[in-house]
Amino acid sequence: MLPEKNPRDVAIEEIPDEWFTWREQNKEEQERLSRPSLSYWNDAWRRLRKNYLAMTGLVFIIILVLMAIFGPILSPYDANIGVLSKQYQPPSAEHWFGTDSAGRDVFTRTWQGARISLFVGFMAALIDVTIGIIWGGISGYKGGRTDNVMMRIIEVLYGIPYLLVVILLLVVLGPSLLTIIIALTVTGWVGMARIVRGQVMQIKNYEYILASKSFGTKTSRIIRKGLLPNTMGPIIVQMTLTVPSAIFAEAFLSFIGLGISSPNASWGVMASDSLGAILSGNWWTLFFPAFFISLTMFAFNVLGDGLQDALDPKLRK
Amino acid sequence: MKNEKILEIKNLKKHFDLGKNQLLKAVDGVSFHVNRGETFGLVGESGCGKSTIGRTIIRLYSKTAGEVLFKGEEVHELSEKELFNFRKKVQMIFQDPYSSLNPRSTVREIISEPMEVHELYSNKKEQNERVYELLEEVGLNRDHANRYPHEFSGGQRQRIGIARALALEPDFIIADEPISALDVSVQAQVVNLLTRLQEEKGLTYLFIAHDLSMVKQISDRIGVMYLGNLVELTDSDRLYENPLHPYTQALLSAIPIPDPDVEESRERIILKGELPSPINPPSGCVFRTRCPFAMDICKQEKPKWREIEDNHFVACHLYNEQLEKDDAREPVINIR
Amino acid sequence: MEKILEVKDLHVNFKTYGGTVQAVRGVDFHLNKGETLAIVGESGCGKSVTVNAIMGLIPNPPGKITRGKIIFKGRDLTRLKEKKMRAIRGVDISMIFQDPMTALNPTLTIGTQLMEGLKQHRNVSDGEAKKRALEMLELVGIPNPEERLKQYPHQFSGGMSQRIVIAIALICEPELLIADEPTTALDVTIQAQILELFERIQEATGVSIILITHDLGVVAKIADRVAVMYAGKIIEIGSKREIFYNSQHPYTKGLLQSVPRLDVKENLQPIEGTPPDLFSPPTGCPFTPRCPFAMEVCNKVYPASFKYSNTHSVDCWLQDERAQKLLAKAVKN
Amino acid sequence: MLKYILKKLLIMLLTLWIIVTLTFVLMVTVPGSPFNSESSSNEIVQQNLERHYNLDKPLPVQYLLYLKSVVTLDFGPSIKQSNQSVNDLLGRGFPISAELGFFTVLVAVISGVTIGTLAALRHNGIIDYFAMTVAVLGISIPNFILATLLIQQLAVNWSIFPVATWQSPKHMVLPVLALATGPMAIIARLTRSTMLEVLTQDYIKMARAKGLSPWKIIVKHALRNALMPVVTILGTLLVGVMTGSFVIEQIFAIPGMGKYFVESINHRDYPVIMGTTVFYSAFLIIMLFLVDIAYGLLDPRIKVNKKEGD
Amino acid sequence: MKRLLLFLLAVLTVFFLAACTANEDAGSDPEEQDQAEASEETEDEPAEPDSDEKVLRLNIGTEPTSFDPSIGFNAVSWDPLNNLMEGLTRLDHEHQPGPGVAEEWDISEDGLTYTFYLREDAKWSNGDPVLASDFEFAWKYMLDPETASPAAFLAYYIEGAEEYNSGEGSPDDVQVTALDDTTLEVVLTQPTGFFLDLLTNPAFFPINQKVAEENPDWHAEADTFVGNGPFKLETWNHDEELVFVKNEHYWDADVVKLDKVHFAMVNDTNTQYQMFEAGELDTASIPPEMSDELIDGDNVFIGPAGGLEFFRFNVEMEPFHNKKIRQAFSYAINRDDIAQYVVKNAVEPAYGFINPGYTSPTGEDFRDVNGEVVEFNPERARELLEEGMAEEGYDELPPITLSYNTSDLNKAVAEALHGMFIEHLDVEVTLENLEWNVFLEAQQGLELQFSRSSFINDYNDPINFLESFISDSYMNRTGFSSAEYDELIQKGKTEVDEEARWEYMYEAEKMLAEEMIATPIRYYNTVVLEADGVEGILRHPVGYFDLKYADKN
Repeated sequence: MLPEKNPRDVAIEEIPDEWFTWREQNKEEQERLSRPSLSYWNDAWRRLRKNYLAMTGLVFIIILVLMAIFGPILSPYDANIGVLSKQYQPPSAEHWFGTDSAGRDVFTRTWQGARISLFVGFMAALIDVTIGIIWGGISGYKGGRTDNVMMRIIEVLYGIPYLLVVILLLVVLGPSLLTIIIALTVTGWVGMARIVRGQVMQIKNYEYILASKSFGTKTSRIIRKGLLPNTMGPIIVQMTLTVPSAIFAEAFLSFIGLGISSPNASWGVMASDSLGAILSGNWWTLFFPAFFISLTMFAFNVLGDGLQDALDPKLRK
Repeated sequence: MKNEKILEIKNLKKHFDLGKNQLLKAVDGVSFHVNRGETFGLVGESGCGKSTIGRTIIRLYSKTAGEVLFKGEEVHELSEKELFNFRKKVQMIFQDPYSSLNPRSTVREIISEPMEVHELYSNKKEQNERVYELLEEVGLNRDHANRYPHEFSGGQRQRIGIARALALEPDFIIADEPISALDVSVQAQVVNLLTRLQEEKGLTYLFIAHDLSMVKQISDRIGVMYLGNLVELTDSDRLYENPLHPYTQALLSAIPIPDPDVEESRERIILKGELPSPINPPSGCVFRTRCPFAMDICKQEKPKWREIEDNHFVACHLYNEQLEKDDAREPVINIR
Repeated sequence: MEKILEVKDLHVNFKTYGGTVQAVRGVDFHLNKGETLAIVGESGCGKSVTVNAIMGLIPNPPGKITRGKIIFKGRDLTRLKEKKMRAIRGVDISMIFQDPMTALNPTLTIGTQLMEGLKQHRNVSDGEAKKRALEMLELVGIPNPEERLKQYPHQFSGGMSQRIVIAIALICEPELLIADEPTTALDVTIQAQILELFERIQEATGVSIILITHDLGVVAKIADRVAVMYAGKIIEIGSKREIFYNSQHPYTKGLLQSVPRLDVKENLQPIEGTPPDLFSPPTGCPFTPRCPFAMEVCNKVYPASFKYSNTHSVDCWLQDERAQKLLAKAVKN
Repeated sequence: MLKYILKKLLIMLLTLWIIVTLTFVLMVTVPGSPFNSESSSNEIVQQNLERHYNLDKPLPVQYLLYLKSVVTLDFGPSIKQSNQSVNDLLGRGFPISAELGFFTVLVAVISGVTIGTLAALRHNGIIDYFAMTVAVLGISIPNFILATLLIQQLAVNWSIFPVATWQSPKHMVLPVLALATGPMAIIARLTRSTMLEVLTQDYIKMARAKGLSPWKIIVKHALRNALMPVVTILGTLLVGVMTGSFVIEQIFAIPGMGKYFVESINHRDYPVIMGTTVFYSAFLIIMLFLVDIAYGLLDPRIKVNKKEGD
Repeated sequence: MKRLLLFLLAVLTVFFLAACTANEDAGSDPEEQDQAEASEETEDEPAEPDSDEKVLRLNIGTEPTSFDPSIGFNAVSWDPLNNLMEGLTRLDHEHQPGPGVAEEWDISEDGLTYTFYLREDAKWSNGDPVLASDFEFAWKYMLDPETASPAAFLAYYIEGAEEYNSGEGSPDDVQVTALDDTTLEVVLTQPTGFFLDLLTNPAFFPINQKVAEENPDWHAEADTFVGNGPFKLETWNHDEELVFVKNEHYWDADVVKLDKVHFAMVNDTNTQYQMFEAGELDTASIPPEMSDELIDGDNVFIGPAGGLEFFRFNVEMEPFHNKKIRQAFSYAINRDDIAQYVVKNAVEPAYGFINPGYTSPTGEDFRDVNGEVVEFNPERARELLEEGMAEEGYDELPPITLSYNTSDLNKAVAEALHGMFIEHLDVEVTLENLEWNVFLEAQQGLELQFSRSSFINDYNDPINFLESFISDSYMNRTGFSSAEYDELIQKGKTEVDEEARWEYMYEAEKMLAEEMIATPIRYYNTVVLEADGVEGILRHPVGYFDLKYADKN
């Protein structure tokens, strides 16, 4: 019985004879898990961290939020009060982002605007998620007739052109931060509800849910421990997309004159007020709000993309 | 002891209303019983309703008709509280080791969940000890408790599933295709584990599978299902030696044996056609569309569930004594 | 016997989130004309990757053939340009996939899917293509082929779909057919139909077949030779009888003993433990931790390939003389 | 199929009715009157006007009259432009909005699908990065800013296109571009991700195994399947485009429906508000419906009566 | 990371490119153009052979409400109508009513009866002669309550008009009579010095009776429209474009130089300016942000517009029931700053209610005589506020909401005021913007505390504005009611001695300022960019622009 060839560089003859001794079988070795132990979230976070673009987005969002909180405090100026004679000053050491038409400090105003824009975005997302989870969760989990009725309602709401209603509502209620958020979420939660429902419908048939049921777990516990944690992925992804689109929609409403009331300003209001800067060369009045809208959109979108990849169960191996 | 009926199913039906006047007859009149301490195998091809039976027994589905008696009590009429107790005694092992464990929970959480639901242990420490014990019982070690399901291989996961099923110290376990998603070399591990546990704990198994060769290895008795109906039921050895129903015969013959010599010498019945849809099953005998011996009567009349010999049940007109007498047993060539 | 295909020292790597997976780590085998070679092994052992490499279907990135040759009719397929490779795919070598339900494009009629390969490679008219398609459908046993041509995949059952996939694979009369677990997704009664079809087709066309499966029963039924893979390597290869009745590798033996048989009732002897994952494959024999005959050497050096007979070789240190002595001693005790 | 269509139709009507009613309720709750003009103080004139527009009737009657006008598709005269009927306005504005919408969707779909496909085919390559940068950029810039920028650069500074109004194909370029960028980006991203998924499917592997050329595989096998999700969002996309056109129509002085809608709200021109809202919604709902049907027709797997979620 | 850098780079490039180029162009344009503009060119050189048509391209912003002279009661309708039709009188270069369709007229001694003699060659654009009965028909049509004309109140000076319009009288009692084809007699209820001025308003334009009786919707489309002005309506693409061509039937057609006028309907300030820059429009308004750069250019027309922007106090609401508090707010407004930095475009800050430009019987300007009736004085403001608060016993001022109707400029002014009140009074007012119709209704209903207002003169007399604040005036909207003031106005309207009448008006304005019912901000003006070669467009301080004499080279 001669070896045909040796795949290793070690010649057979060179292998010491003493290696030819029995080796103890080891239970531990047989059941060895070579991977590090990671929870779903740990794992997702690890994968997200490797996605530089998404991490950049996340860092930007954190910076934006921090600046929204501390930005106005950093500045000696009041966001809403300016000196008229100092209008349209280009960025300088005194006014980092320059001043606007009313001589207000654009830097201060930008971060004051960030508070409003981000608040609108986050609140809209939060409300969407809350209603969406409740509606979609019940619809998906109950199934049958309940689901049918709830889905029909969603279908009807889905058909309503959203901005039309938003505009009408805003005209009726009068523009304010609260009404803008109400208007944005009045039909906005439908998308979230659909996603949650889809997820719940899918997951509720997974065997681990059946297993829970089979040993008598209460429905509330099943929803809390079995369903919700497993639907969070797509919900979070959807949330990261809701925030910027709400900020965007608010900017759109600002343009048609339904933004929040003066002298407070969101980024959208600031941008649409300063559109003339494209003509006049007072670029800083438009650039900063527009840039931060874009940056926010960008940051949330890439983070959303990254999260989608990171949270996708299909990629787990 | 061996002949005490722990579970008795009588003429069980489970129909699913798909809406639009479509009725899926997943289980359509099945009767059998399981004796305490034995392994009862339920085999059949995909879509034959075997899993539905398992789930209906444990009341994950509500039955459409018939009886499900566990220790003489109708499961589907238990009160909430009785049901809760029943669920302690009957456990399930699932097919897909990937979807049967909550991916967001650690192994410890998964195994301790039933204990928590039934409030078996007052303190965490005891509960944890029990988790470790169970892990070791299924051949894993206590370090695995803090890991997540996706870190394990299929066989390991299935063992976690078994540990979970054992957590409540049940009498009866419904194993719903516990090995079909596993690799060949691992299947035997799981099956041996199940056998060992049965011996140690005196468990009763309802073993659902499509792989007849494995079912035959571990079952005492086997029921063969086809399209929502039980077609044959007998001891596992007898089923192989003397299959009566044409479907059982075909099924046995279709399973290749991992032995070249045997394979070469075997004669084979190859069934024509495919499984009909359970939404619109054939009239009379559901197997008649593929049966090489189909007769006129098969179309008109559903064959009765009959005990042809001791402990050997079959539902087939070929064994209808009435017809035998009438000399109508002449097989008709199936045209399809 | 004429060798139609020769695979030499094939290595395939995949880059993933977790690191590089060495899916195939040096695979050698050949295929003779007209024979059926079965490759068996557990999931993740690299058998599918091997045949995908032959087809040139390793997605790059993340996959890459890092070393080795695949010689088909004198040409090294790993060095062929994609365009040349395309002329071979579907014409000289065809492939059948595990799940017929996903292998067919849901939005195209099966007629289109049947004929497009033919139209791509052979200069045929629509009428000829259709005629050929009808012939193929008849060959694989599909009733009413004329009607069926116009239907969509979802109108077919699993067994029927697999027949169509086979028809598609054979329409250009390839010399080599690679079947990647062609019956795993099917019920046993349907599996029996398909296996019978394979036998019939091989008889009719003389096509060489590489069959990937984990079902030893299927192997016993239709293979001529068997290659056993474990952790990215072929650890034993031989004729069907050599493998079933005279297997040398402890893994092969274990496998055979762990599989239940319908005809005999016996105690199953499972192989304990779990296969290694291939992110960091062991330097020695990957089976070492699970091997009842493991020696110290096994853990340190990958075993040499020992030729047991002309057709039978095995990668196992037990074949070494020194191990044989050890064994003999053990038997005595 | 017929039953499905009927059911969808019913839902459509229900949606429409809700919109119609909602609009009515919002209209009557909205403060401000259409006849307020700084100088008209005459009670009689005021009353005459109100009578003329049926605003003197009790609300339920107004509601019924309004429903009737919806059913008969005759919304009566505009209050602001008294010699124009709402139907006139719609008849003029809608074709223009539709044209704008159509070209926008066309440009968005063609360019979006192309970019998305290219990106998917060169996954993680330079083209992919570049395409996705463009895509993220596209959804990052509010279209009113983009529109003004485009005018300043391409029309004023470089004089390539006319600044505004809607006359020749040349006039259409900038508004379509401004409006299409966002949707294009969305489609590109969607196409890319579905394409990436489709490309891993077995049937693509099968097509490759047949030795088909990459072009054929992409066009015949991958694209069609990858486009399914794109088709499903077409309806929503169209809604977005049409509402987005409010702004674009104003900036480019395009006499479309969006302009009427915004102006009529400002003027409390009830007949026009209701007319535009109802017409708009009806149009969009019908489009959503058609997309639904189209999807059913495109994908042979979907028997339209299949239960959702099963 | 690569993607991110690309992204940032792209954004930055686009912005800087746009901003910089915009800046350069905008900054340099006026200087380059100034030399090129030589007015002599137009007279000496005949029209160039290749451009034999003189086409003027203008922008009117939005679709005219209606070309029915009785209905289209707003500037968008008036501006085009004034060029499509002509009334009995027409404003001349000195902004005075001169002959229009009426060649001459007689006024009775008591100032009540006007007899107009129509010119023989006055023709409709379809060739029909313009008859006196066309005027009678038009005016009675306007007064018909069924017509619901918003302009009808302008005709209330005519005997019997108000009764008929209110549904109490009959058309026959309205004292407008066509004595024959060319003679029209009008009897007024009281002497009205500005009646001839009033007649230049399109509401008093004639309607071709024959055409109108045949087709009541004659005014809705270009092909049925019949006018009698210097131009006729060639095309009317609703919401898109109006095209006028020279009316060869016009009696003074020889004077009309333009062959065609295009009106675009572009409602966006930036867009219309960009169109002007790109050469697609011949005139444009100046976007506020561009004002500093453009306002001094030679191609800018600046003229008074006869109007006032002011803020009304609601004297029925706390804290503005207190005069001193009202005054304090007025003293805190820096009108110079608002004019210079907020509104720009060379507007004049208003230190009185009546805009300059009204010449008194003694030949002086109203404004000069009455001087500055309000002023900016922060110290005085603070004092007054303290006094006022003491009077009312306030420790803290009740919340104040400043309302304005939605518009960018109004918002900017409101924000400026917001800042000034904080700076000078330490009072933070809440700003509220309302849709025009909502705003108007609320203002009329005295629901607003402190609200923006504007006044555009209807005719050339200070009483027009002052009259607003009499007790029962529809225009009052402040809750202010003073018998003394009412009497002053009554006298200011009916006093036959002009000098005495003006004295009453001086008095009235001072009283408004003292009572501080409303505080003026700035006077309106007209600022228009005109392209090279555009000239002769007549823009009246009160009235509608006139293209009769306009030319383009």
